[in-house]
Amino acid sequence: MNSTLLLSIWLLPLLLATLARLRHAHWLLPLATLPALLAVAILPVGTTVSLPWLLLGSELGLDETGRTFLGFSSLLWLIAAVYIAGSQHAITESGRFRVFFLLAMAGNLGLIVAQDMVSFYFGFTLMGLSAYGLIAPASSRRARRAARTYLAWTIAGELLLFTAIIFLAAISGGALTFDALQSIPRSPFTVLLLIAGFGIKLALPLLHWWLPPTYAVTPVAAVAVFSGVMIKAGLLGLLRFLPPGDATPPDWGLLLVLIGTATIFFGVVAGLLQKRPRLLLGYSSISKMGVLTSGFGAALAFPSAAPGIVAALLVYASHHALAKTALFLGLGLIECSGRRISLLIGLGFLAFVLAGAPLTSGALAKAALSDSLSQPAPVLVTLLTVSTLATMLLMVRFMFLLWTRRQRRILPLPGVPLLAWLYLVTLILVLPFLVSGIDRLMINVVPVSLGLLLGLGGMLVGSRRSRANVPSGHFDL
Amino acid sequence: MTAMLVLDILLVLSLLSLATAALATNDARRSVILFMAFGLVLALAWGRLLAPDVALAEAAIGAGLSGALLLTAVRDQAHRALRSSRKPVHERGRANLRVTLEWTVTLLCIALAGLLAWALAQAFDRAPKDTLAQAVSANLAISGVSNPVTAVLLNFRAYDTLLELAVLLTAALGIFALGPARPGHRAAGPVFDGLARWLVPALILTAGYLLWVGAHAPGGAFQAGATLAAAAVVLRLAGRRSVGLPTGHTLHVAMVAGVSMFLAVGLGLLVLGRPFLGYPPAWAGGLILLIETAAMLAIAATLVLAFFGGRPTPAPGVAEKTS
Amino acid sequence: MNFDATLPLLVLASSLLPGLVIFFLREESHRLRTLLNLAGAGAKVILVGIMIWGVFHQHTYLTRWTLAPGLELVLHADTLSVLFVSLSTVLWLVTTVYAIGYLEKSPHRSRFFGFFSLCVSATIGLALAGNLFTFVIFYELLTLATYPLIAHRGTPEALRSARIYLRYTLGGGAVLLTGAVWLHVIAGPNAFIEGGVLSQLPDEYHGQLKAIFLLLMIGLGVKAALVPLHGWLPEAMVAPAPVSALLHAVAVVKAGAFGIVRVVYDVYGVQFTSELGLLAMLGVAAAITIVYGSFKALSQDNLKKRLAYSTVSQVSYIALGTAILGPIGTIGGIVHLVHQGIMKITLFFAAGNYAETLGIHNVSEMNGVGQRMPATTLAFSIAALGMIGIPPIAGFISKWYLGLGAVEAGMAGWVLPVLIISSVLNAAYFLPVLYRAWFCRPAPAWPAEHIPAARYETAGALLWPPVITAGLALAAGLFAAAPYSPLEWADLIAQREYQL
Amino acid sequence: MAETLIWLIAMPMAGAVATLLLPRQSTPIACVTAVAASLVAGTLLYAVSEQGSLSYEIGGWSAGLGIALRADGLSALLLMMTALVMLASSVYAGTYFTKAAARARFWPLWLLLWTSLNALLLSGDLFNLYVTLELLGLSAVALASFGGKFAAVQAALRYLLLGLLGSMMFLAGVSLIYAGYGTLDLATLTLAVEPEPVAWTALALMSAGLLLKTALFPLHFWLPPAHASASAPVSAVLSALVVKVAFYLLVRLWMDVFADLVTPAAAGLLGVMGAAAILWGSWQALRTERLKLLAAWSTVAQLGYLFLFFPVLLALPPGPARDTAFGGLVILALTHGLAKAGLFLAIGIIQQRSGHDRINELNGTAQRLPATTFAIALAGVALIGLPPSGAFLGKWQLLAGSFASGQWLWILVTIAGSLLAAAYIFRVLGHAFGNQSYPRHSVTIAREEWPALILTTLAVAGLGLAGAPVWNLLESGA
Amino acid sequence: MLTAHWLYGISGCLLLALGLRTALLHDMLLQRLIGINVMGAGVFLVLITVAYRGPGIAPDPVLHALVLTGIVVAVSATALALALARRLTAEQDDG
Repeated sequence: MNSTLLLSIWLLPLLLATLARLRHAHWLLPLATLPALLAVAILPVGTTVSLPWLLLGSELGLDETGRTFLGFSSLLWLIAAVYIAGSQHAITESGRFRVFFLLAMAGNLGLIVAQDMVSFYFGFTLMGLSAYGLIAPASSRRARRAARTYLAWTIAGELLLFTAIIFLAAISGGALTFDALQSIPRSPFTVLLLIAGFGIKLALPLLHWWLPPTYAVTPVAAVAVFSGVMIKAGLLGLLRFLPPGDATPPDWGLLLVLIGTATIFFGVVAGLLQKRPRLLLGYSSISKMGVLTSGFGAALAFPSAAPGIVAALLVYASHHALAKTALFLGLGLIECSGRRISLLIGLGFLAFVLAGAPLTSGALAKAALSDSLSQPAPVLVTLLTVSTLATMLLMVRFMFLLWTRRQRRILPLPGVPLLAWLYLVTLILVLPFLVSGIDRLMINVVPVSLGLLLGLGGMLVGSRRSRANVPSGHFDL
Repeated sequence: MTAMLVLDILLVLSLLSLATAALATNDARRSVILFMAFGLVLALAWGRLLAPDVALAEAAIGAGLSGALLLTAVRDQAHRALRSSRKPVHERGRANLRVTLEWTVTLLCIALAGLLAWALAQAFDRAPKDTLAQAVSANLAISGVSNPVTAVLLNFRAYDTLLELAVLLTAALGIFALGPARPGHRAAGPVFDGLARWLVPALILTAGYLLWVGAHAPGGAFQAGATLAAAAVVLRLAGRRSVGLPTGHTLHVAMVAGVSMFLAVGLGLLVLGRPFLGYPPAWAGGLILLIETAAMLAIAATLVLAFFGGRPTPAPGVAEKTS
Repeated sequence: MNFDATLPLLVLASSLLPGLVIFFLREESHRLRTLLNLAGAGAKVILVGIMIWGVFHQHTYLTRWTLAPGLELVLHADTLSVLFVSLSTVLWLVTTVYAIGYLEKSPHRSRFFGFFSLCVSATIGLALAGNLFTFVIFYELLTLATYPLIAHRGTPEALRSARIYLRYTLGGGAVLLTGAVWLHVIAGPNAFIEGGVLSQLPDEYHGQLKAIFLLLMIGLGVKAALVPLHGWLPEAMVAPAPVSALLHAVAVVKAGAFGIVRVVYDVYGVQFTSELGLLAMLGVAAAITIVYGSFKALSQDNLKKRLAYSTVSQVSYIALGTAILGPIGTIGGIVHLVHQGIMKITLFFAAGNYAETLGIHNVSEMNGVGQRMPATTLAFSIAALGMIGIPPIAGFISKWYLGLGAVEAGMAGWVLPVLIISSVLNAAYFLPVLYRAWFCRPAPAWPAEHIPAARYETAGALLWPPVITAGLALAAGLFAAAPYSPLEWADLIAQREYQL
Repeated sequence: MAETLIWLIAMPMAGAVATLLLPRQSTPIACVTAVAASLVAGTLLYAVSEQGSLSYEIGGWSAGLGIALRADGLSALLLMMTALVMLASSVYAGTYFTKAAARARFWPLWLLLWTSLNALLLSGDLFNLYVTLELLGLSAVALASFGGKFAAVQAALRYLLLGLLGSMMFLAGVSLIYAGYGTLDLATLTLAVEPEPVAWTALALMSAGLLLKTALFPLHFWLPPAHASASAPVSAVLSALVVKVAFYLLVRLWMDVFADLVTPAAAGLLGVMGAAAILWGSWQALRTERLKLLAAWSTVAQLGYLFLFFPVLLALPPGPARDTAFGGLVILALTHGLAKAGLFLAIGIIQQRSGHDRINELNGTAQRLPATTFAIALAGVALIGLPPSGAFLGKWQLLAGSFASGQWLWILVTIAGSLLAAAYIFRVLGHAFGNQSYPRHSVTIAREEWPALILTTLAVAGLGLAGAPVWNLLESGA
Repeated sequence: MLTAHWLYGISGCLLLALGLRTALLHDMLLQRLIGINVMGAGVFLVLITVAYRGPGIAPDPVLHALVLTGIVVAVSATALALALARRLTAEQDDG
């Protein structure tokens, strides 16, 4: 029973993908997430299934990390699926888009429950390549170029990963499960390959070139899952392949911390220079991935504190996933039906959430991370605070862009997508209170306010002058 | 001894000079006549070397019939055949090549002659190996004939002779297959005609005699056949169209007479439980004569056919008969 | 003769006899011809099934026939031969169905199917060859049986490429023959024995053995399309699609690769080859070929030509695996023998379908063909992705083992870059095709629509073969670790080879 | 059993007589004779394989005084090949010559040729060999000129003159032998002969004559026109058998009778000439415009291979190694005989159907005659030496022997020759493909097409796959 | 060894060489044919010389028989050659 459920997490989307070209197959999309949701709900942590005949001998299972990832991922896939099913966008209407959506979903959910390298790689690849279809390359020349860039980087990432896996398998003497690999020392070269491979997915600076053009052209619901869910596969990969402990030399942790720090500020600075809200959100994601990377680096660097840091990272990742998806879906609603004050209010809230304003899930995530880091690396806590401020700046800019957005005409809001969005926003609103006490949510007051003020001030100054006009999709230093 | 030596030297010198002359001249007719003379001298040489059977055959066939054949060919301009195939010598380079070739071949031929002579000298220097000749004389008594050459030809090595007749037959058939013969010679003058009238019967008689005598003295089927053929040649020269040769089917019978008689005897003996061509000593003489007679017919028919150079055509209207 | 001694002969005869009969069939009697073809193919599948079971259970199937003193025709089923035989048998069945559909109403079908069967018989003989002499015989027979298939259409281009094919393969055959004879002279009958026997020869022969190895590799390399001996393969793409499928997947190219595997493992012994320093040489040749083939494929607009260059590149994976010392690399090379076969045959079937149904020959004409022929295009896509090495398709398994084997053998330094570069290039020449097929808008009219879209997108006999083989390619990867999968079988071969 | 030897000679000879005497029934008589003679050849082959070599003393006179016929494995095999080729060509010739009169003139010569072939292969006497050579030469010439076309007659005349030259050289050698050893019987001679000038010179003279007859380069020039201008069945027999039996005689002399005399240098000379023949013959075959000339030049080349065996055989130590290689020589000769005969017969059909034999204009005809084209292909396989033909086994042995004795040149030549052969064969076969309408049946004219097909199949599958008995026969009939 | 052996033997060899040279080099058919015949005569001379045992001693009959056979064979061949030649010239004249 358990094994069937685990299996159907990725098998059902795959099977439904074969039907997705049928005419009224919109509603298959949400259906496909059900096994995953069910699994999160009922499967005990530690459930594993061995499938020795599958691939090179597969193992599926649900551990704590996986469960968290599966939780927010399946939820967000569901919401995105409902959003798509209800929207009337020309591209997302097409059977082809549905097929790729389901394939990417299968890959994403599959890699989460994979407990061996090959299955993980399968899921990772399936997700990465299917996402190409979500970019809808045929819709315009720009889209085609963006899709090509995306594909090139994805394949590069996968090959790096492949090489790394090969090396790991060679060292382990054929063992492929993460369990068995736990304590096997990673060679520096392997670590480098893994960081690079997952770094592409995480869009770390210099490995991020695929992201802006892709976000610029992809249908918004797809960008939502890109940015909210799929990008997190990079983090999961790091957690799976470089488990903090004896296996990875701590020096690499420091390096990752540095990279992460750079990423945080790179994301913010680049984001601030964007004219299009989508791109701004995209760079914001990069920045947030910097946070996750730094945190992960800290976990590597301080193996003793690793369990706590990892737990905090999971909270942070979930928070970001929900908030970022909601932001994109909201943006999508504005894009398709015009700027409305109600939508702006919702988005404003989400902007605060993302920045980590008090009483939001952002604050919760920040608190968790700060707590886990305060002991081993207090300097990182300071960094987090600065990052909060920067994110707030970015969010102010985001709202400003929305506010000044050229208005064409107002169209009626599509019902189902709106409901899906509202549901998500509500969830974000409520969730921190369900999980934690209010006292823990009362942090970040200073940096958020400071960021808000600075941002508003900057806007006032900036609106007087023609701003540095960075063409969307490209970032010129 | 010295007289003999002088004769030998004369014979040898004339042989060599006649051959050289025959081969050196570019005039075909002259060449043939010199060759015929060469044949006659050669027959003398055979006689000198105690080979009368061969001398007879050479005289009749080698010199006589071959000469007649060659002469007819010259008359028919046949010697021109193949000539056109070699390109005329124009260019200097080609001419030089030709000269080089000629010298090379000549030297090679001289070397060959030297080698052969040297090897022959070596062979002569050994003790003569007479085993075979002795075997012949030892078995002569049961061979059915007393002429050892005939014994070898028609008994000991009869198989060779059978094949030889087959060679003759093949040549005849080959000529046959080429098409009809050319028209005969114009009728000669009355003088030649008269000559032919008595020459032909004489030749036929001679042939019969040679055949008969072959059993114990020089002579035999070949010489007889050749003589018979000579008779026909004379008739032909006299203008007789088919010179009494049968045409069509009967001619076939005559042509294969030798081979078929040989085969019949050989296979008959085989069927009777003896070896192929293994005559019982008592019948040997008779059987040999039988075979020789058939062989003579075949030889004659074939040689005449060869002289005609093709299938004899039946005479239109006029029946021609020898006198 | 007991059954065990006759079985190899029966497997051979099940295609040879129908082939010979077909030559003399009347052109119109296609029903009888089809029956004979399918009966032969079916019988072969059954016989090979028995053989697989038997070899797994350590049965010895051996047919011997003396041709001359010291020269025996030996048909012997060992694990390696069974692998190749099964591949050829299954793909032959599929290809026969396809060819029947493809050549409907074209002239000279008796001749075609006659040689078609001969071609497969030669391949089977080659797979079952128990010594180098037998191998050489069937290797040359294969050349002969294939020539008429390439020249089949009789157009000037067909004749030209058939001539080029002959020039290469007969030349290669002569070199192979020379090497084989030489080896026979210094080492006797050269039976294929796991682990090889030549290492027992005294040291003074090592120089000669190296030269012989070079000769053998050149001879085999022609069919295996090792650069620079590959020139015939892209030219041969003028042949009808079933023939291309046969050339690239079942018979010719495979024969060369299989021969390389045989020589290295069962004549020289991989350990001994490595000691002679020959393995590295082979590896470098394979590596160059892999990269070169991929580069050339990039610039081909003609679909079949692109696929042909892809074959040049892909088949050398087998040689590469052979050149990697150690069981893992061996598995990688050998399993790719099967995997490349099923994937490449799918690609050629699909290409044939495009040509036969819509008159599409070039990549540039393929816009939107995925909408018109989704099943074919899906099959094509699966195979193409497999070629790139995307999991869970068969090609991934091959690359996995090759990479792993290289790392274990300490050859990662150059093998992995080659694998990576090749995968990148594979992606670069296959993905644009997929993009056109699936994402682009179709042109207003197809170049020449021969078969209208009715119930299926094309004729049934054309549609099912690629679908089936694509399924096989998927299954071979997805269920790689399942019993009797190609991978498991390759594992068994490696175990027996290395006496694990 | 020894009577089979004489029947092998008497039977075709009797057939010749009978066809001449009964011209109207000549075709059935010839066919019956052919079948019967083939059966006798088969019987002989069987007898030799069972009892070893056979001999028969004609007239009951012991060898020396009389003439003995002998058959060992080698001659029995060549006799069988002769029988097969002659039988198939006879069946073919029965329909090839459409006019009854032509047939009636053809059969006696044809059967006499057969007689001479058998007689030569069986003869155990040097002078008798001379007579058989002459019979062979004359019947071959008569047949080559048969039909009387200008080119054929011209080539035949040249052929005759050179054949006569050859015979005379041979006879000169024979006379030396008699002068030196006082015997003509081969068996006696084998024991008596010693390495000395008489024997050397005699062997040189006889060999020179035979080389001319077997057309070894550079004495080959007469062959292509003669073989190419004769009628198809005749060409088949000339190329397959007539040159082959002269070669047989060379082998008999060099490997058997005068084996003690042969020096590596002499064998090497033959090898070099053979190599030149292979390369030059193949090159000419590649260049020629006409199919029959191609086949004829191919004969020149193929004979070259046979001569390559001489230096190789001599370099191998006597015993199994040399015997095995010798078997290779024999099987190569047999394969070439069958295949070349089949090739000429097939070409004859094409020539009759299209009225010409220009290679570049063959398209339609080749496609309308699939069985004939297939026969040409099979013959090609044998000529190239591809498996599974007998020639493959032969060339394998040639290469193996060359490797074993370190004679690298022959290896290169063999390979190069094979590739050239492939080039000229496939130049022809390319024309078999196209879109000419396919006939209803593969075999369109049974009586003409089957002989070629059967001969070539025998050369390819028969000798290639069931060739092992050849070695056994050579061993048991040694 | 007898003087006759010397004399006739050597002339036999010379005749053979002479005939061979002509047969190989001469342009005209007739001379080539005569050359071959001379060559044959040379061989026959050698044979008969070998058979010769000296005055008064019976010579070897076998060789005599061989020469007889040889002569007939030679004339057959000559006849066939001439017939072929005539056929050729006839065609040349006609054409």
